[in-house]
Amino acid sequence: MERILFYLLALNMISFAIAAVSTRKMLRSVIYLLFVLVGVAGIFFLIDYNFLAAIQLTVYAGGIIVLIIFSVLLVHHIELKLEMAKPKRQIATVIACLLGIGLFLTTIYSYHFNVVENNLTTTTSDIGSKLLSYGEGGFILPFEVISVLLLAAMIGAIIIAKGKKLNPKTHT
Amino acid sequence: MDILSLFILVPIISITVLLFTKNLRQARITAMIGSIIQLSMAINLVFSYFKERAVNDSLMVFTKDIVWFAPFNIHYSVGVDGISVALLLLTSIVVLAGVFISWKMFDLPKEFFISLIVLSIGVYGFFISMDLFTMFVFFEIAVIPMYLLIGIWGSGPREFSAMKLTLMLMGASAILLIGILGIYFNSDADGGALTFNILEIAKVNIPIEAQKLFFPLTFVGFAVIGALFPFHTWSPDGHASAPTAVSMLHAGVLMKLGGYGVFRVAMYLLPEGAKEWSWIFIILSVIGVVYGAFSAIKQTDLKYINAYSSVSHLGLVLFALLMLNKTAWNGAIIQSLSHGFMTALFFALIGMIYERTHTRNIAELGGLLKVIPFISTIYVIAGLASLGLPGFSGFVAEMNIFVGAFQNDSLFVRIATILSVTVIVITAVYILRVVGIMLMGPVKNVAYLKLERVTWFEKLGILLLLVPIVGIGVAPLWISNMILESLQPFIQGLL
Amino acid sequence: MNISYIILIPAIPLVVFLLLGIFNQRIKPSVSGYVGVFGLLASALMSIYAAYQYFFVSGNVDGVFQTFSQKTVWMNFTDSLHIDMGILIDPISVMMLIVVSVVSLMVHIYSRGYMKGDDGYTKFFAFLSLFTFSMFGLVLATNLFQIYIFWELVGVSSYLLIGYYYTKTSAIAAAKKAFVVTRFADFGFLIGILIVGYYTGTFDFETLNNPEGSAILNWASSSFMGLSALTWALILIFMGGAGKSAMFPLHIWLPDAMEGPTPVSALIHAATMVVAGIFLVARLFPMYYFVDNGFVLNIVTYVGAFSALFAAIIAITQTDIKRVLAFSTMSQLGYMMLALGVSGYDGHEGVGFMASMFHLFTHAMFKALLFLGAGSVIHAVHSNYLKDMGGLRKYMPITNTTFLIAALAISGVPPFAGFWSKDEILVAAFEQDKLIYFVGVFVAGLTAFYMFRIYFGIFWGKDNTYEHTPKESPLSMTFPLLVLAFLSMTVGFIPFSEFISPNKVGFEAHLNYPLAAVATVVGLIGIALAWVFYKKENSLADKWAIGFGMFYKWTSNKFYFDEIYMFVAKKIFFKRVSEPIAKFDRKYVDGTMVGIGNTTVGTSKKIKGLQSGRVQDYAFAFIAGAVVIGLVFIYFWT
Amino acid sequence: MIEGISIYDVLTLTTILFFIGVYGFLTRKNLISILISVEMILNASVVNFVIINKYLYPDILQGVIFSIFIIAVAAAETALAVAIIINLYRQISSVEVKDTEVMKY
Repeated sequence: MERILFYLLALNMISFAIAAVSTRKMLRSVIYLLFVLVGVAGIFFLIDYNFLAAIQLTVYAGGIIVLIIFSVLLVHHIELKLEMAKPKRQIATVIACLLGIGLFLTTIYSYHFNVVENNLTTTTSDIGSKLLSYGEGGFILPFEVISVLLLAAMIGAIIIAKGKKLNPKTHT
Repeated sequence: MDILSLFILVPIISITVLLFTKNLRQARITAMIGSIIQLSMAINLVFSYFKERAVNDSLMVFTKDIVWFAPFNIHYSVGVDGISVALLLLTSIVVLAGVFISWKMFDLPKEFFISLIVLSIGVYGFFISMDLFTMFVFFEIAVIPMYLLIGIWGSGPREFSAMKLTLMLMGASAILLIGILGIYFNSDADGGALTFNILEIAKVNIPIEAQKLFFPLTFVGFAVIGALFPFHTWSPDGHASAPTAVSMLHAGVLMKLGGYGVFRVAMYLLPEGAKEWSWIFIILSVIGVVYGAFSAIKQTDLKYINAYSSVSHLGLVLFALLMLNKTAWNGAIIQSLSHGFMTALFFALIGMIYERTHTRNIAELGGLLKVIPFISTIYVIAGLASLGLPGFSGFVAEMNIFVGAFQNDSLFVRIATILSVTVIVITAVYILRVVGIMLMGPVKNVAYLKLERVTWFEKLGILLLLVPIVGIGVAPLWISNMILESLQPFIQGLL
Repeated sequence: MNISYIILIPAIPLVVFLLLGIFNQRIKPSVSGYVGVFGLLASALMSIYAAYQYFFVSGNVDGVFQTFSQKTVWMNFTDSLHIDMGILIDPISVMMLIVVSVVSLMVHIYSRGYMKGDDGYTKFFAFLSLFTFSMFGLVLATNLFQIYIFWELVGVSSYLLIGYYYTKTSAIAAAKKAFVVTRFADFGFLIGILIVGYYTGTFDFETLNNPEGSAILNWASSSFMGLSALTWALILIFMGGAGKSAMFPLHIWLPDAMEGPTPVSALIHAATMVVAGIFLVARLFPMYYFVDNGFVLNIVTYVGAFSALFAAIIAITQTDIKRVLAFSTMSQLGYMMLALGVSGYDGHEGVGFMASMFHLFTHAMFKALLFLGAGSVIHAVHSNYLKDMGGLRKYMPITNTTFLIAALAISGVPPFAGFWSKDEILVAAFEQDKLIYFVGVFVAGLTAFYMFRIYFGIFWGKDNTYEHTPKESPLSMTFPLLVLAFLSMTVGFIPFSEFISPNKVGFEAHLNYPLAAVATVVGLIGIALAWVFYKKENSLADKWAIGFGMFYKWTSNKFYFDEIYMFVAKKIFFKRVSEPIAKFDRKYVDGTMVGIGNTTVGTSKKIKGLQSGRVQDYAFAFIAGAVVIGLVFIYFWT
Repeated sequence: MIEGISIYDVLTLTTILFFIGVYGFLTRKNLISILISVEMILNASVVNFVIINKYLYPDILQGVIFSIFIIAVAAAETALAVAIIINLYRQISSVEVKDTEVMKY
C-alpha cells in the first residue's frame, strides 16, 4: 500500500516537475510546482515526519507559491507565452542532465547504505526541544540566526520592492 | 663613476633635464647636448680602449660588477671589448644624427626626445652588459619605447605597425627568455654556482644536450630583431610608419642588437649548439639575403625598399655569424656597423625627401637631382655604399663575409655562399632602379622646383653618418684589427 | 728603381676629383677645366717619365724586365689572406699607364671645348678624374683584390658618366644597364677571386703569376665537375673580364653606353673601362697559360673570335655612328682577347700576348681619335645619325683628315698603327689555329668596310643641307685630334716585342710578309667595297640590304640580344621572381604573422563571448563541467 | 521508513527531481521561472536530507532540523527574489533574462 502510494507520488512529482519546467504558460508552471511541493509533503507524511510535512505545506505550498503567484500576476502578462531556450541549448542541457542523473545514480547504487530498520515516530515536541536546546547537539544558535535572517530578509524585501519613489518630473 | 656606467647615467640626466623643458627649442637643444656628450664619450672610449688594451689583455676591459639581486645571482656587470666599443660609437653617432634630423619635431617634442633617449639607454646598456639578465632587461627597455615612438609620432597605419612590431619583438623576447633561463640553469654544469655572467658561463661546459635545446631558442630570440627570414615582417611596416629619427635608430641601431646578441650569447655560450643547428639557420639567412633583395626590387615605397634591403643586409650578418670563423665574424660586425650607418643615412634622406615632397612613392618622384642636389647626391652615395662599392664600408664588410664564408669548404656552405654573393648584383639592380626613377630623369612635378634646399642641421646629420661610412671604407685596418683582436677568444672558445 | 713617385700618378686625379667634387658649386667652370687638364697633364708626364725610366734606364736587368712593387696592408682577412694596396710596375702596367694617361689627357683637353656651357661642367671633370684614377689604380694593382676594388670603381665611374645626362631616360637606362651587366660579370669575378684566394692562399700577382710558384704548381688541388678549382676560378675571372670588355654575350651594355657624352665614350672605349678586361687576362696570363695547360685560354680564344665576328657584322648595319664605333670597339676587343688566347709563353711563342697588348695600345690611340672625331662631327651637326650627315669634308677639314687617318689605322692599312698590331695578331692566330686566323682576316675586311662606310657617309656621300652651317670645332677639340692622329700614324713603329712579352724577356718579332699582304689586301677590298657603295649617293647599299633580307633585319637589330636580355630581366626576373616574392612576402610571410595576431584577437573575441555575463550560461558550464569531471573520475576509478 | 521502498528508490526520485530543476534553471528565460526551478532543486535536496536521516540515522534529528532551516531560508530567498523581480520590473518593465544583460562584461 505504502509502496503503491510512493510510486504514485513519485510519478506525480516527476510528471508535474517536467510539466513545470517545460510549460510555456507562466501561471500553470507555478501551479505544477505546487503539485510537486505537495508531493514532497506527501513523502514526508509517508515517512512519518508529519511536522515537516505540515511546514512544507504551509510554508511552501501556502506561502511561497502564493508569493510567486502574486509576483507573476504583478509582473507578467498572463496571456504571454514564455520564451524558451534555443533547441540546441535544450538538447545540450537534456544531455547534460541525463548524464548527471546517470552519474548520480551510478554513484548512489554503487554505494551500500547502512539502512537501519526502524519505525520510530518523531513528534513535534522532539523537534521543538531539539531546536531550542542549547546543550550538546542543540540548534538554538542556528535557530536564532535563521530568525534574524528571516527578519533581515523581510526588511530587505520590503525595501527592495518598495524602490524609489518615482520622480514625477522625470516620469513625464 | 666608471666610464661605462656613464653611458647609462648621462641619458638619464638628459631625460631629467628634458622633463623641465618647455618647448621644442629647449627640448632639442637639451637632447642635442646630451647626445653630443654621449658621442664625445664614445670617442673617448675608443681611445681609452686602445690605451687600456695595450696594458690589459683580459677579454673585457673597464669591467664593473655590482650585485643587483643576490638570490638569483643577478649582477649589474659591465665591460667592453672592441666589438662593443665599435657598436657604442655607432649608437652614439646615430642617436646624435637622429636628434638633428628631428630638429623640427613639432608634436610633443619633449616626450619624443625622452622616448628616443630611453631607447638609446636600452641600446647602450645592452652593448655594455656582461650579465645575461641585465642584458635582457636593457633589451626590453630598448624595445618598449619603439611602440610609443611609432604609435604616437608615426604615420600611416601607425597603431597597427607599432602593435605588430612590439608583439613580434615581445614574442621573440619570450623565446629568448627561455633560452637565457636555459643557459642560466645549466651554468652550474661544472659544479659552480648558477650565474648569469657571460664570461663565467663561457668557462663552463654546458651539456651538449642543453646546448642543442637552447641554441635555437636563443638564436631565434635575437635573430627576430635582426630580421631573420621569416620573422622579418615587422620591419617593413614598422619602418614605413615610424618617424624619420625612429626609423634611423631602429634600422641603424636596434636591429644590430640581434646580430650582437646572437654573437655574444648564442654563439659564444652555446658553440656546440651552433655547430649542430647552423645548417638550418644558414638556409634561412641565405633565403633572407636573396629574398630581401628580390623583394626590394618590386617595392615602390622608399621605406619599404630600405626595409627589405635591411633584411637582405642583416641576413648577411647572420649568415656570416653562422660561418663560425674569424674573418666572417669580423665581416659580420663590420657589416652591422656599416649597415647601421648606411640605413640611418638612407632613412634620414628619405625623411628629408618626404618632408619636402610629401610622398615616398618613387613613381611620383623624379628628377630630384636637379632640385635638391645635395640630398640627392648623398642619396646616390649612400646607394653606392649600400651596393658595396669599394671605398665605402659596405664593401669591406661584404668582402670579409664572403672571404670568411669561403674558408668553409663544405659544398653546402659553398653553395650558400655563392647564392649570397648574388646579392651584389641584385642590390645593384634595386638601388639603381631607385636612383634612376627618383633622382634622375625629368622633374615630374612642377611643385618640386620650389623645394626647400637642405638646412644646416640636416647637413650636419648627414655628414655625421657619411664620415664613418667613408672612414671605414677607406681605412678599414684599424677597426678591423680592433674587432679581430676581440674575436680571438671567441674563436678559441669555439674550437 | 725608385717607384714611390708613381703613387702620385693615380693620386693626382683623385685629388682633382675630390677637389672638384666637394667644391662643385663654388668652382668656376673655367677654373675646373684647367684643374682637370693640368692635373692629368702632370700624371701623363710622370707616366711617360716612368715609362722611360722603366724601359730604358733601370727596368731591364740582363734582358729581363724586372717587377717592382710597393704595397701596404689595407685589410686583413686571415693570417695569410689580406688585401694590399700598392703599385706594381712591370711592362704591361707601365704601358697601360701611358695609354690611360695620354688618352685621358686628350679627352680632358677635348672636353673643355665639347662640354662648354654645360650645367655640370665641373661635375663632368670630377667624374673624368675619378674614372682616370680608378683606371690608374686598376693597372697598378698588386693583387687580385686591389684590381677588383678599382674594377668596381671603374664600373661606378662609367655609371656616373654614362648617366651624365641624367634627365634623359635613355641615358639612365643605359647607365643602369652598363652597371648591372658588368656587375653581373663581377659576380663571377668575385667568386673566382674567392676560389683563388682559398686554394692558393694569396691574392698577390707576383706569387700567383710565378711559373715556379706554389699557385701554378699546385693548381690541380681540388676538382669540381671535371675541372680543377683553379680552372673554374680562371673561367669565372674571365667572365668578369668579359663583362667589362664587352665580350659576347655580356656585350649588351656597350652600344647603349653611347648615351654618355662623346668624350666619355672615347674614354670608355679607348683607354679605360673596356680594356680592363683585356688587361685582367693579360695580368693573370701565366696562370691562364699554365693552369690546366691553358684550357681556359681556349675559351678566351673562341669567345674573343666570336665577339669580333659578331660585332663586326652588326656594325655594318648600324646607322648611329657612335654605335658603329661601339661595335667596332667590341670587335677589336675580341681581337685582343683572341690574341691572348692563342698566345704561348716563352720567346716568340708569346707573340700573341705581345700582339694583344700592342693592339690595345694602338687601338687606344685610333679609337680615341675616331670617337673624338665623331664627337666633333656630332658637335657640328647635332645628330648621331648617318642620315643627317654627308659632305662634311668641306666644312670640317681637320676632322676629316684625322678621321680618315684613324679609319685607315683601324682598317690595317700600312703604315698606320693598326696595321702593325693587327698583323702580329694574325701571325699569332695563324700559328695556333687556322680557323681563328680566317675569322680574323674576315673581320679585318669587315672592319675596313664598315669604317669606310661611315667615313664616306659622314664626309662624302650626299650633300646634306644643314640648318646651321657646320663649322670646324674649336682648337681645344681639334688639338687632341691632331695629337692622336700623329700618334695613330707613328706608334705602330714601336718595337713592342722588345718590351712586352709574357715572360718579360724581350724578343724579335718580324713582319710576316705573306700574312701581312693578305691582311692588307683584305682591308683594301673592304675599303674598295665601301667606296663603291657609299662614296656617291646611290641605291646599291639598299639593294644589297634587301638582298640579305632576314639576315639584314636581324643584324640591324643586333640579333635581338637586347630584347632577349630585356625579356629575361623584365619578364623573368621582375615578373616571375621579384614580383611573386614581394607578393609572397606580403601575403604569406607577413600574412602568417598577421594571421597569428588575428587568430589571437579572434580567439579572444570568441572566449570573450563565452564570458557572456548570463548566469545561466555559467551554470550550464558549471554543471556540464562537473558532470564531465565526475564521469571522468568514475571512469578512471572503476 | 516506507514499506517496501528502499532508500535507492527515494534517492532516484530526488535525483530526477533535482535534474529536472537544473534543466529548468538552465533553459528558462524568465526570472520567475528560474525561481521556480530553484525551488524544485531545493525541494529535492530537502527530501534527501530527510530521507537519509530517516533511513540511516533514525535516532537523531539533524536532517529534519536542517530541512526546516532550508525551508526557512528558501522562504526568505523567495521573498527577496520576488522583491527584486518586482523592482526590476519597475525599472525595465521586463523580467526576461535577456533584458538584464546590462551588467555583462
